[in-house]
Amino acid sequence: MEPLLSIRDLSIAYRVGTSEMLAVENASFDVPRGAIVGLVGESGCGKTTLARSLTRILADNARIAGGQAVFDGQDIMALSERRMNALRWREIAFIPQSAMNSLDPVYTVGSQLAEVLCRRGNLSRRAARRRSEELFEWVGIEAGRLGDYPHQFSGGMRQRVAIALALALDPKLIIADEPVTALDVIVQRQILDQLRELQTRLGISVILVTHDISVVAYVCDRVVVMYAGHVAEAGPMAATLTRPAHPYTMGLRNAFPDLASAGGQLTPIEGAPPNLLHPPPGCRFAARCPFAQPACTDTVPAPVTLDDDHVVACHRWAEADTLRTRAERSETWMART
Amino acid sequence: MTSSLQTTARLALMSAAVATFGATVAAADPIRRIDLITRPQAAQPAEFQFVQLIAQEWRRLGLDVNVRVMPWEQMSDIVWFNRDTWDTTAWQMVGRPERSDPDEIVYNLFHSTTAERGFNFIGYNNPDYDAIVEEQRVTLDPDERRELVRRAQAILAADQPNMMLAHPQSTFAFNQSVWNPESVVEQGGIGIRNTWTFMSLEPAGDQRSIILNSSDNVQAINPLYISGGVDSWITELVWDRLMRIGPDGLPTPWAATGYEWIDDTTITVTLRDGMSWHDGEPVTPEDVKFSFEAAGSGESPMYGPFVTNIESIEIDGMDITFNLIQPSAPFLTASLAKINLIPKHIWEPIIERLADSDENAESIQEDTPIGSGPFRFHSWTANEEIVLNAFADHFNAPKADRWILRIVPNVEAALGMLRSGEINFLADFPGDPSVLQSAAEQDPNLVAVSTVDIGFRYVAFNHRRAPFDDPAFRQALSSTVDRRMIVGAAFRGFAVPSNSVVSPALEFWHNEETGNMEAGLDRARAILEEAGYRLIDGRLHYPEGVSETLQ
Amino acid sequence: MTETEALVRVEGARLHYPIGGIVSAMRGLPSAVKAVDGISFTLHRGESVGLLGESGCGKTSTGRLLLKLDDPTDGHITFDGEDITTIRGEALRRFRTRAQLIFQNPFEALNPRFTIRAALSEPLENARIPRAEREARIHRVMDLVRLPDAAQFLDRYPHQLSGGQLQRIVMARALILEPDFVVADEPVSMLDVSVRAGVLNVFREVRARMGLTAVYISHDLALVRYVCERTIVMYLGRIVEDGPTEDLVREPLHPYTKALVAAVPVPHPDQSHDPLPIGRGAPDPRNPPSGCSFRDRCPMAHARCAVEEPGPSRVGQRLVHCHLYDQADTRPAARGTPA
Amino acid sequence: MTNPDTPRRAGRLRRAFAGLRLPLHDPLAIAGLAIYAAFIVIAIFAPQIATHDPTEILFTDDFQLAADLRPGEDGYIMGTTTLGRDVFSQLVWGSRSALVIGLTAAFMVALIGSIVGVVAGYFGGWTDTLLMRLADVAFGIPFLPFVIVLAAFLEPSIWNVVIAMALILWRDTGRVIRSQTLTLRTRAYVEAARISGSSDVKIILRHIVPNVLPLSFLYGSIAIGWAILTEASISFLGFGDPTSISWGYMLQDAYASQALSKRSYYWFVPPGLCIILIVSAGFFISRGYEKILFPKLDR
Amino acid sequence: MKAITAIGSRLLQTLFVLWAVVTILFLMFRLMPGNPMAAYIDPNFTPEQQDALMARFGLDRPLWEQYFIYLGNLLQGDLGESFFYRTPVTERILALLPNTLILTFSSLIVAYAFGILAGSYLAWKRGSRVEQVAVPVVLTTRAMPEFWLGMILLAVFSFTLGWFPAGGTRPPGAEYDGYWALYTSRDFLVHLTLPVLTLAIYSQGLPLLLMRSNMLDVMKEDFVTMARIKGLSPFTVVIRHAARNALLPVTTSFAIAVGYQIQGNVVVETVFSWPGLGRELVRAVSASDYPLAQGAFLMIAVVVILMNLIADLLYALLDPRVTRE
Repeated sequence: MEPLLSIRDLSIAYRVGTSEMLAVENASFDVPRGAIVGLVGESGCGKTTLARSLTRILADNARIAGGQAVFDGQDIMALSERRMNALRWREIAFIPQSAMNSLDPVYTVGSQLAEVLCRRGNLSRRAARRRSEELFEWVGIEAGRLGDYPHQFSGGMRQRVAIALALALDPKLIIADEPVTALDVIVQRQILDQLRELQTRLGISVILVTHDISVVAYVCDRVVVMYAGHVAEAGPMAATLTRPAHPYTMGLRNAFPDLASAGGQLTPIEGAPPNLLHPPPGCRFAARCPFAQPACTDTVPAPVTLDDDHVVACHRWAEADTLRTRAERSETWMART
Repeated sequence: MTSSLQTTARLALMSAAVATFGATVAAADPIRRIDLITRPQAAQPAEFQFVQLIAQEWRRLGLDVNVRVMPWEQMSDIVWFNRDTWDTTAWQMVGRPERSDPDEIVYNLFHSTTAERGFNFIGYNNPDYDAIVEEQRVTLDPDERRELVRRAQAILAADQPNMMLAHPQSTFAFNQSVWNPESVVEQGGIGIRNTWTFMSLEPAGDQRSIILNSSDNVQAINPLYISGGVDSWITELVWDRLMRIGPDGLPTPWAATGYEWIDDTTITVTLRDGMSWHDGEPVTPEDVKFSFEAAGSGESPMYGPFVTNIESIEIDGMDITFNLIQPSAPFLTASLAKINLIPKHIWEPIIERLADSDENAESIQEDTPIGSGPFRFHSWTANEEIVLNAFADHFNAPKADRWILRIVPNVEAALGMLRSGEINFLADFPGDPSVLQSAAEQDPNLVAVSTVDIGFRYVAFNHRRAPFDDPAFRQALSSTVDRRMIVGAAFRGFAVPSNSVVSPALEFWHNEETGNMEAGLDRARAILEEAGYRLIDGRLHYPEGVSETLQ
Repeated sequence: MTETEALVRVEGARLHYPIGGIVSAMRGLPSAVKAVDGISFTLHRGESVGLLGESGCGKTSTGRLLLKLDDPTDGHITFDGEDITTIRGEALRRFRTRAQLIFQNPFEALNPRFTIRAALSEPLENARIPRAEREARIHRVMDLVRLPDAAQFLDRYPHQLSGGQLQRIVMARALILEPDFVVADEPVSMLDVSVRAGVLNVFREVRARMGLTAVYISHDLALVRYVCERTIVMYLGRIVEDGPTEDLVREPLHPYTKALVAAVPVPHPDQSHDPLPIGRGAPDPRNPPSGCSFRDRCPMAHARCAVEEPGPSRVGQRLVHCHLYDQADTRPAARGTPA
Repeated sequence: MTNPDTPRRAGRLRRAFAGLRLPLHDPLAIAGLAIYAAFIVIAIFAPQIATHDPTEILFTDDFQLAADLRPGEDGYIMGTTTLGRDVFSQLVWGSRSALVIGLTAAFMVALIGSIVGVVAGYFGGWTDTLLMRLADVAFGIPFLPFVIVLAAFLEPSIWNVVIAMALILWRDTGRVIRSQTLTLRTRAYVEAARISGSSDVKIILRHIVPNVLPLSFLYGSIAIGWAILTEASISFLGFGDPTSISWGYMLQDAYASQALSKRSYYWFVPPGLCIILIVSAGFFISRGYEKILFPKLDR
Repeated sequence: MKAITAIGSRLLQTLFVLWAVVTILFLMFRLMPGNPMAAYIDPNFTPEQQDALMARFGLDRPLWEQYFIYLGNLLQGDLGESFFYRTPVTERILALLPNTLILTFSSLIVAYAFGILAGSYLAWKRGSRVEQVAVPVVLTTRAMPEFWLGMILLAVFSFTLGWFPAGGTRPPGAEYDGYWALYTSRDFLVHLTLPVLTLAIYSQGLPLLLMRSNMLDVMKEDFVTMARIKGLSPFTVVIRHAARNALLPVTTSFAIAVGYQIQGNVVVETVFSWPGLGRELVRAVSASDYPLAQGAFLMIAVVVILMNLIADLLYALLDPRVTRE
């Protein structure tokens, strides 16, 4: 089946002073219909920028520097602003990281729902009210709280409101930008369950931006790993997490404490991501990679498709299995410090 | 004359003159630093200016002069209430119609009995002078009295108790397309803004309201309270008096048809027939008698002094007889032309009520003040305007319909209003009179009239303190600056140089021989040298043997 | 273990923040948020204890009490036998050299105006360490936190370093006076995943090497498990469970701990998606329920929970504050310290 | 997405001007500073620049008062006043009063406000309550009427304005600096200093004060304007000090002498422009500090 | 519930400030140098008369006794008797207060209407040439001495062009049926124009700059970005979300501005011969009319304090985050 969204060679640039820097460079991946795709990476890797670019609402100093994002047959990067606006929220909705800041503090949540339903969904006030009640029921909030102001909700409840808001116009795609990061584990789990349940029921596609591999592991069907503006690896969640092909993904697994497996030493990836104003010429991870070869610092690796839609951008993709074994040992990563 | 002024000015312009007199021998005290008090420029530009000028010249005599600028309250506290601690101060006597009789000036200001608490705040004490001014009070023959007043002026000229400077001119303007200029009356020593003008102003066109300005607020409209200067414009229009000061400065019968001295202490006046109060009640001799009694009742402390000389009042038909305690030459001016006639039926209950309270009549503000004058009270909008309507039943009914007083604190705006027609009579102009003059020259509709004032400006010396107890020293200081220069620099020419407290506007009383004193730095230095003062190292010292007497 | 080995004892500590004013007091409204509401525990020398709980549970407030950054509204805290709630002056200064904090956010814990050297010198100045000795100590502590080429950092400003480096500097500053006791308040939560492990490893290493007594405050059970042998779980200002970390992870006793353990996500595709054994809703610190503060979310709450606040019950090496484990015979023992 | 280069350069610049923390990156603020520099030069060299003693009563060659001369007439650059003083010299000397009043008042306001704010914010408790209730009271006192009453009771002096500002206007600075201090106090690095055993005084001087300084300067630069405008208003209302030449005094003098009716714009307009110039220069500088403090606001 | 207690303690605070200001005022006027009655004791008075006058105004009693009498009278709305007018101060002040309030409010309404619109516009046009020029110009308007501006407006629009009268609230001798008829008349409007213009030119800067920077702030808020992501029209985004939020502090600043303006009116009332409280205060102070000066001062202070209170309450009223808890 044709993917709902197909991103090809997408680049997004920020103007910093007089120069420009590519926060996202030549990113490509697909979002299948009815799937949750996890977009994962460290802060500053470009995952949020990329996700936001799909609404075409970017920061003032940012611009789309190239590439396409074909959504349901049309390239949303090439659409006129008018047609793009028609798409927003009706087709592509958004769940922000902090619903506290994303809900207008001076209106009740009910009226913010009604605003979207009436102005964008062309519903009558009465129909909007009914729909609001339905949405609140879906996300598990009493309809009576429609008259409350955002600050009267707890963090988790606000996030549920944000989900309700995103579902309002039956979109095909929801972009969720770190929707549970600010929440406590218990609430986080409950919200993820809710999201998953609704997504499955309504058959929506979701791009879930997160820095937390556990979250990806818990809800996602597919995962896209980003590093310093590049897509390092993308593929089905289970395959990618159990058999990572990119050294960065391998490293991440070691750096992460895991409640399920007992004990063991954690291993950090030493160093820090490169400064994107002056990116290194080759693989962006080369400087921190224990397996880097001369070619890695010279040329940017092209994405290679392994089996089962598993794509990796690494010069040593062919050796992935051996590297993975070596990567499981801490000494491999400590050697470089 | 011009040349001597030029000399003075040239000297004034020269940088500190080299000491030319006095030998530097014995060790006498230097003269201490001398204070010269003035009010702020904002309040009194001319005063501030002449004080600067005088201080500048005194310093050239070798004096250390400290100009102290302070508001009126502090100035009056130091000068008027404490009396002992000041040296010299700028001072002013304002012109009022009653001051057309010289008694208030020559007696009150200089008689030794008023030195303690009264008007003689400078502490002048001259027994000869006391005798003369006491005598003029009880001398009823005008010519004899005139001689005494002139002699008093001569003594003052010799003693120089004050440094007399000038009688300023009052300048007022009106719009002659609104008011027939013929109908404007110029009152001697007062100017064209006076009761007579307001009664006789004749409309030249459709505008029948006299619209005039004041920069001060109206304080009270009360016949038993001498409040602000502006208030007196209103009281004089709303209430009649037995006599009024005429345009010539002399008392003329008004509500009285005439008066007759029966003897030195008895005077009979005849009340005009057919007068009525603004509420329609007739004006009776009982009302007149009540008016004088109310003034003396103690509930009107400010009017009290003007009736203390009255022993009793008798009524016979329309005749009212005043029996005085002692003969009084200024009685006509200071009492008969001073006391407002008030309706007994309104004020008697008020005075009775006040007798038992700690308030007095000064705090009574009637909602609609009732008098018998040529204008009747109509409305009062706080800080904005007062409207009086013409009282058609008056024996001298005004020709205008209304008299509207606008409160305009912004002087420049007042002038603008006169030009634009928002007001048609500029009754108060504390600004630069030359502006008014040139405005009148530019606009053919505007007429500006300047009149020499009864009031005067001077620098007072404190006779209680050395060195001002020395007439020679006072003479010298007084003669330092030519008065014509002061008139030019401080009053922009709108004043008359003067050496007498009796204004030249009061031609009858003024002693023209006091004339213009010879003045200039040379003259001052000569006087000082003659009296033994010496200049040592640029600093003026007392004569030998005299030492500073202050502690 | 014996009493002498106890370094820190907390007895019935409460910390209430006032809210509202005179008027609200007159109207009989709650006048305080009970951030910490009567907790007792003992820290033994060389022990590493995790303080675990959701935001608003009072774990950070407890940490502040331990370091005398706040004084308890009620109760006592003794450090090495001395009641720190009342110390001042010289005694306080001495305490400050022995108890240190590792901050949550390394980007804020260093004054941006000062170089790293200045930041590290500040405690040394305050402890009146002679100038000559300072540089050597700075280098020593930099080695300790695995920033061996100190020279390249010391003259830099905080904004010129990465988060991982900064957090090690923050640790270095806490350790430079060689304290006995360290509180670490979520020290890696602001860091990227790839560098967290480095900081955690340094923490573990240093603790072992210096024999530090440490409290590690976190909401993340996996992290706590990595660095602490004992864990205290808090909920709404109270302790719900206290015991060896491994036991707690393997077999949580308190219903809240159970939910917490179940909720922790793991980075593996194969994991349980069962609904959590806990009701919806969030704790409200301003209006905690009566009795057991967890009862409104507890799937096993019964009538008694609403009226009676559960005391500690000993189960094995653990203390559980829940009526489910409330057996008369264990109660007296529960008052003691876990053996 | 940090960029290590820009902050490094900015850091060096910041250190170079650490003492003054001048807002040198904002064109408007630079314009303000330039205006100040110009007026400071004029004030310092006033005796050399001015052609006359500003209080001297001047006379013409034919010994008349040199009153209301037009610019250029008799060599008076900007003409003379009605009382025969040289307008140009008064304008030049006026810069001294303006700077003295403005700067001392600003200094007092910033100093008192900062001390109150830092002390209240840092120590909290009853100190805070007391100081902030004091600030409430200061907020309840209408400023201009207060200055008027003060000026009327004391002998007229330019210092009345300064005293009044010191007594009243610290309130705004105090409140803002207090809340700034409150946030600073909870900053991790301030806590860190406390834990490392730093004394309160040391923490205040090392960690708090440098951070509130720009805020003090911001309020100080606004206070300069307030002081000069207030002095002008007070002079206009007749409570000014006529012995010291200020622009406010000049305006009052011109107003009292009906300069507008005389069309003596050369007398009435320049002092007003000077006031506008120097006061808005203060505002310009304050915007520079605003940008230091709230960099997100503008860019 | 919480809102009510907050309002309660705010009211208590207001009462405290009122008391403190009253006390400061009392002390200020009693402890200043000079004989308070110097200007009103006629030299012709006998010592007994002078003493009687002092006694009449209670100035012969010990200070603390005067203070309690003063407080007691104040509670009954009695501000004493004016030395100058010899009539109750309260009466006088109440006659003048409406004029001052109407001047203050009309100028602020004009200033805020303009300032809010222009401020939003400038925020919208951020970075443009218009904005770069406008900001310094606006700052400059706040640097103008008000009387200077007033005099120049007067010279141009009244003296030279003759479009507006030079002062007062109404034409000479005009009469109206009460305040309302006056305030709604065309005459009044014509007289009001220049003083309002003067004050408004000075006051528009505050709402303008405030609105502009608030808008810039709010435009960066997540919920504005969200509104755009929701595909709402730019108008909805700017007006319904950005402006509505940016207006909050501007609205409360209005109340505070009333307090500031009412003190500043002193000067403009003099320039335009406006019969207001400020002018009366200046006159009373220069004439040493202490009871009246004190009363006028107090009345202005009360307005200032009330407006500070209203600003806080208004904030609570308009911002749901404060009220609905």
